[in-house]
Amino acid sequence: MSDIRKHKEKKSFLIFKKNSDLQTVSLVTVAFVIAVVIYQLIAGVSKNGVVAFPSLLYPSNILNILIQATPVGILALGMTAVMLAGGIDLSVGMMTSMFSMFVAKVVMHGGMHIGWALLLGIMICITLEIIMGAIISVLNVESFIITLGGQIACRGIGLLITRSQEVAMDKQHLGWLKENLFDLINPEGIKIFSRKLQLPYYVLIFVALTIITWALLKYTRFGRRIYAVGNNPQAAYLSGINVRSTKLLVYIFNGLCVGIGATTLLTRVGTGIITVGQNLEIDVIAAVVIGGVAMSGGKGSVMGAFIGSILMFTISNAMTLMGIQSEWQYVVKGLIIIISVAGGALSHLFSTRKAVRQQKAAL
Amino acid sequence: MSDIRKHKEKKSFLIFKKNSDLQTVSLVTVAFVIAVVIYQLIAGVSKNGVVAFPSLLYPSNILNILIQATPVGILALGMTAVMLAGGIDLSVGMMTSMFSMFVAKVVMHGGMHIGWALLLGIMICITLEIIMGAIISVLNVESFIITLGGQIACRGIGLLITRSQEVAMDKQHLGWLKENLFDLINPEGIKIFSRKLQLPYYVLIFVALTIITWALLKYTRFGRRIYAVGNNPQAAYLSGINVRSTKLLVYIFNGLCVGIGATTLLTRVGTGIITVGQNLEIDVIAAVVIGGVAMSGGKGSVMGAFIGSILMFTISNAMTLMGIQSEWQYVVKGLIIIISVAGGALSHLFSTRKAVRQQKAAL
Amino acid sequence: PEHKTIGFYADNVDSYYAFETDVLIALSERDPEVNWTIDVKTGTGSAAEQLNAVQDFISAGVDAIAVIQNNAGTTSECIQMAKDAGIPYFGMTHSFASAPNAKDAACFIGFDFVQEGYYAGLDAYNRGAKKVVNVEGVLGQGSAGAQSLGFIQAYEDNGVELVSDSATWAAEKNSGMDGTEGLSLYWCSGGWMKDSAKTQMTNIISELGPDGFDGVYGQNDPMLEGIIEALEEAGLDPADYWLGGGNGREISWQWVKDGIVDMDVNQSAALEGDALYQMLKAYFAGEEYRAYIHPYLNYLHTDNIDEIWDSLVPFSDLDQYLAKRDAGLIVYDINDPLFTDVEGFA
Amino acid sequence: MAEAIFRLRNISKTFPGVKALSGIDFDLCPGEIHCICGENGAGKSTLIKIISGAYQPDPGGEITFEGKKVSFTPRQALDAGIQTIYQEHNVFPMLSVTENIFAGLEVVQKGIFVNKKDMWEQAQKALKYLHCAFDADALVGTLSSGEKKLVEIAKALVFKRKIIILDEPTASFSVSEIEMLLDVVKKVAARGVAIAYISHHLDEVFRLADRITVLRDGLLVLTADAEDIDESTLVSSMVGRDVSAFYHREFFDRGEAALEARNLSGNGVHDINFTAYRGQILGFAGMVGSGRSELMTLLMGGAKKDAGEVLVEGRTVDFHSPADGIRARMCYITEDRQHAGLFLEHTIARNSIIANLVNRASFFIHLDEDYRVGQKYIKELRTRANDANVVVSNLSGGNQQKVVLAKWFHTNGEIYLFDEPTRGIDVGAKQEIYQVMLDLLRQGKCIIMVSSDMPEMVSMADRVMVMKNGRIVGSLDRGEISEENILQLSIGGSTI
Ligand SMILES: Nc1ncnc2c1ncn2[C@@H]1O[C@H](COP(=O)(O)OP(=O)(O)OP(=O)(O)O)[C@@H](O)[C@H]1O
Ligand SMILES: Nc1ncnc2c1ncn2[C@@H]1O[C@H](COP(=O)(O)OP(=O)(O)OP(=O)(O)O)[C@@H](O)[C@H]1O
Ligand SMILES: [Mg+2]
Ligand SMILES: [Mg+2]
Repeated sequence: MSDIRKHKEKKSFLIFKKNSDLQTVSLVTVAFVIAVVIYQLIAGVSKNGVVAFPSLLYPSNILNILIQATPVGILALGMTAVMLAGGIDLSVGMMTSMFSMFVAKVVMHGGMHIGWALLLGIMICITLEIIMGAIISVLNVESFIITLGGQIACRGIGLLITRSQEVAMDKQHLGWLKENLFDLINPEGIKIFSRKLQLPYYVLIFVALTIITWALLKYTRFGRRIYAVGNNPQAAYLSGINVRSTKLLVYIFNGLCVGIGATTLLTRVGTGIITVGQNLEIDVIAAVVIGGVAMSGGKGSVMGAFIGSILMFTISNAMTLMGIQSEWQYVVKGLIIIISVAGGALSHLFSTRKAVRQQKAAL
Repeated sequence: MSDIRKHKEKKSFLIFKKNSDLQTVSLVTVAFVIAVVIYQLIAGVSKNGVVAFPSLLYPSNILNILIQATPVGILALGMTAVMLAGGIDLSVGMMTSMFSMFVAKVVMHGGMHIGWALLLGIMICITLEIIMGAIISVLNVESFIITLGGQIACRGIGLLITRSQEVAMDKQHLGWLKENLFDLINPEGIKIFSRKLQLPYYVLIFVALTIITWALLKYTRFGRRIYAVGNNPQAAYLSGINVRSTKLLVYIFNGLCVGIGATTLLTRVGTGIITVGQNLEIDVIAAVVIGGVAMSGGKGSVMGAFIGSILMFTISNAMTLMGIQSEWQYVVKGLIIIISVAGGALSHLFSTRKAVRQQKAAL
Repeated sequence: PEHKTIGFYADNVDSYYAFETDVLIALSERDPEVNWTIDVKTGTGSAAEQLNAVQDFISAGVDAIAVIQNNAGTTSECIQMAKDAGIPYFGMTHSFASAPNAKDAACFIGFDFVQEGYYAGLDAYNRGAKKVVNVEGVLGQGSAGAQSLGFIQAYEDNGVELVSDSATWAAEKNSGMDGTEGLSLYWCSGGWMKDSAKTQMTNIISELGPDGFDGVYGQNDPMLEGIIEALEEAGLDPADYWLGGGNGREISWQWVKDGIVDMDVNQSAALEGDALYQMLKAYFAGEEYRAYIHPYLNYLHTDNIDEIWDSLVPFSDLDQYLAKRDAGLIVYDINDPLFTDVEGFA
Repeated sequence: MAEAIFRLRNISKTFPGVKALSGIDFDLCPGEIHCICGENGAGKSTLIKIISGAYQPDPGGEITFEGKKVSFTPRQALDAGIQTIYQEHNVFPMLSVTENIFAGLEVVQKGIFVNKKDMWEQAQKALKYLHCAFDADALVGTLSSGEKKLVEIAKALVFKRKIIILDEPTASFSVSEIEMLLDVVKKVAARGVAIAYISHHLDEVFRLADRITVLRDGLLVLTADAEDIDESTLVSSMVGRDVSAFYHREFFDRGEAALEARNLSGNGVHDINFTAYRGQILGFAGMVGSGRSELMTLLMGGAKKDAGEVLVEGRTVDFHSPADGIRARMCYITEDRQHAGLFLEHTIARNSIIANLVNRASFFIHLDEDYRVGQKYIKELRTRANDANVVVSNLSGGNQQKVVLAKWFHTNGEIYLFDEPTRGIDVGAKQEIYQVMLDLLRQGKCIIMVSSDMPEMVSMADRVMVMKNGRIVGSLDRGEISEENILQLSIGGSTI
């Protein structure tokens, strides 16, 4: 018992070490939101002379950000697992495109039932990830380049499926996934600040999947093994961990996430087209790394990746709300990515120094 | 003396270890070329009934491949240095775009002399690389994410420079760089197989730069230190190598390569536009890694990257020559990337086993 | 006048889209009767970005949303969102006629890409081209496919025997130079970009040889420029081949005049921007307006170039456009019959 | 004695959570061998890292080199003629031996180009001087732990140095290498080089030292000439109590056969036959590279066997991976803790439970339980760490080794393969580990111990197998075990 109490006490001293990355991304997010809110308040007063509630914080807008972040967020869950195990997956964007083209094609031109099509699509994603994962884990080669090959091949497969055409889907096929939860409460829709609140089912999938992944990584044997394999595969092997199958399972899990994420994206977009997932992997990896997952593996958390994806979309959302040109949006987004990573390293440096200084003073 | 002889003898035992990557990429390239040539011969006979010289091997076509590979090849030189030092640079594509937009803008709208514009553009590339390199080396953070931020920011800067417009350049500005060397011999042009031979000056820049980089990495102190830093930065620091400045210098060198590579690309394209360098970094990294440079740093060579870039462009060239649809081109390209890396690992595995077996037999 | 905010989204960075925006902004700024702020947001060519942008515009409370779309399916979603929020949705450039709720949009203004391809096909047919390299835009993009379709239709309508009917051929394509006596095509994609088109063309010349083709269709002018360079660098004379383009930028007027290129189709984004300006103005004033229209295409070729030179619509020079507009050299009024109604939307 | 070439005055070093050194004074004189002793975590490595410039001391202290006040980076220290061989490996695995030796100190000709031939010849010379069995072209990644150490030592010989610092250089050496190294160190010192030498082997210390400095808990306990000090004073000043270097162990009755190998071949070893019994320690002795670690890896299932049989509890087993070994209740305490034993970025708690995951039935993990496990072994093994949430990379070498032990003890195995169990462990803690090993025997468990530490082998093993070139060349029963006998067998008359 006393051990546990001690454990709780000691934790606070070490918190900067263990959670600094999660802290950094949270801090950057909060700082960014505060800055935007202040700007909106000032701009509102100077324009209309009255204090107006900042539109960034409208409940409807917060829900919007969540909606927009859903596909990237779901993909980020799988990517987190892959990167914790020391790998990376560049193919997820094009695999998403391929998935959307496949599902749209078989449903619209093949007459398949949407449920079967989605299931089959997810299985294809998992299969492709198994192939790549097997090559990576058995031959022990760079995941970067294998999945880069996968990316390019997926683009080709997707284009072949629809013969480079785009295939639009009908509303009824995926409409049920984006029904508004608030409509259940009030079929007229609920409005706050005269903006209708939107909360499609698929956002719930995102939230649920985040919690599941979080628990999986933190509280299960499998999760532990992922961290161990990412940190030191050799030691992991000698500690009785099946490094190959752990890596393989991680890619399978990633394939599942890609399938589900692609489903939500297809639901939003409504069309199977090659551009659906273009450059998506960059957003996903950025979200994961901003969230504190080390590129070298073994370090980071799902919650970081979750906040990371939210941050990415908060940036574009806020910049649009403020009416800032999109050219500047890129500059700001780039700088924020750099700042959150560099800032994390800096704050780590400073907190270490500070701890040393405090200790000296205490002695 | 006897020591030296022993040294020579022993080398053969180790050769598979030290050069296997260069061997793999050369092997894949040769195998690919042979396969295409055979296909072309058979297709030629079955179509026209006569054996025709395969168009892949037309001197004019080989020069074409070299021309097409030039910008990626030059960027691959800088990327090789960066990756050998254990880093990566995702910003090179967008930096190329930004460079082209900057040069086109100041020359066409600002009236600057092209020479000054190029010089200034190269300096800007170097400056941006210095900033990123400094953050990476001083704070010791993931180069992946810092340069990803740089990529996004460069896109914004480029778009701001031209206000999202494209700026076409006049022929006279960069025409001198693409003058045909064969025209010096015969102003009428030299034709083989009734195809005119092309060899613009900028290809010579590529070849010269490759040789310089090769010597730099292989035979200079700076080059050897890059390998050490990439292999084990901690040990390098304790061995008295200035890890930070080595990394920084590598990024500076990369900035120079980006500037020169972007110049050749701008010469080819003739227009400053954001799409000039879009996704270029993927081609560049693929070429470097196919060429045998380890993502983890410390292993690989410039020659591998050189052959890697040639291979990448030989693939698209050959596929077009064979009249294969571009959808299939993606699939084949993806597979070849996977095969050359997986094949490298496999052959390494086998040759190790073989060496062990031979040794056993010898005992 | 009352202040209005317009959220303007363009799918990608593109000089065509940018010029459209510039014309819209320039016209609104010099018009004392309107007081608009135009928030321009540019994507990177992905559908989700379009959705996000529209959603963000709704959050920001804009008075109108104008979008150059990624694809029709996504646009259908966007129209629904805008409708729910009570904000008018103006769509430009790429057709979303296939969207079931297309008529809920406040406008569609965009060129007829099939028609554009048709002009090229017609010209090629008239000049006897039979083995044509077709350099498409981005693989899988609707407008690229439409141009190819129009090109084949022109041959079909002139009674040339084809491998299959035009719609099938355009969807299936073929590999290598293949087709009938009347028309063979070599399909490739230059992704709308000069350098890719040049690379493709260089490789194709290697393969086919100088006599393996007699025409090249570059679906926009940057690709056409790459094609011309590839021909020249291979020691071939562009004048020996039928060359046709899309876009009809200023540079290609000169090519046509100089006989380097046989034809092009003048399809300036300025007309779209101008039309959008007129529609927005009418919408805010509560007036009726023609909501679903194609701007007119100017088919220019070596025979008519001198005739129509003055009435060609500038493609990138804003001042020249405004000057020509003020001088009455070009037709810009959306009520002019040169602007045609979109089929099924009159 | 000559004037001190290097002087530390009032040097302190603080890490977050630990004060590693406080107020240390330390001198090095030309030609002297100055040994530094102390328990694990006493601050020895930290001290030498301050000398070598790898760490900057807290402000307030003073460092002088050749009479001048200095503040070194590793580069400046090297340029000043100070070469350090650190406790942990400091090599470039993907580079050759030559490139390793000359990294950062390349020989340059004609302005900018490196002189490969010259460097290769110098490297080759140094390797020969150290009797290395590999040559200067070998990739360092393929060398064994001890061979890597030799490469690092070769580095110190190639250049003319004023000060050479060795932090536990012999930890992965066997007797003949140790002899050779002590010899080399003495010769070098005789040339006027100042040498700082850290070792937990007190016999080495007494054979080498001119002066001895003892650290305890970051404080300087004593500095004295070697003549003025005897072993028991040294040990008691290190540990604060009396312990003997030779451990007088209890013996237990031989139990049943637990692990047996019959004509076992594979992974570089051939025709291995032995039987290990419960309640006994079976030792494996031999020279560096004799294949002992390879044999352990093979037994555990970490490599494929080519021929022969392994029997656990009398039943033939066929392991495909170490996981199978763990399931058969075997434990493998690897020799290279950084590379093969630990998850350096993870906490002690996480490291402690990882190997037992295989045996855990539950899919879920309880964080508090993990923490308790970590704490339990910190206490039992007397690990110097604040608590089980400390990240392992912040521990001293010996304490890291204790975490490796914790990881395996927690699996509660029946057969223990200890590969260099006390490498880098101080005298006091060694006793504790021996105690733990005896406790295991008392519970009727079986231990196989690979060790290059002769006294350890002699005092702990019930029976010793001696290996050479991947084969067992002889075995010694309890009465026959002595340093001379082991040495004779492992050299075996024939040339190496
Ligand atoms: N980088 C670091 N960060 C935090 N604490 C450290 C660090 N390096 C060492 N320490 C702590 O400083 C103390 C002294 O460590 P040091 O490595 O000098 O011990 P040592 O005497 O060399 O021990 P050993 O014999 O085990 O090698 C230990 O308590 C260790 O945990
Ligand atoms: N990965 C590898 N590739 C090639 N050779 C290796 C590899 N690992 C070890 N060796 C070689 O195998 C031989 C036996 O090494 P091993 O580690 O088993 O020796 P050991 O008796 O345990 O010695 P030590 O006490 O140094 O650990 C050595 O000569 C070593 O160079
Ligand atoms: Mg130490
Ligand atoms: Mg060993």
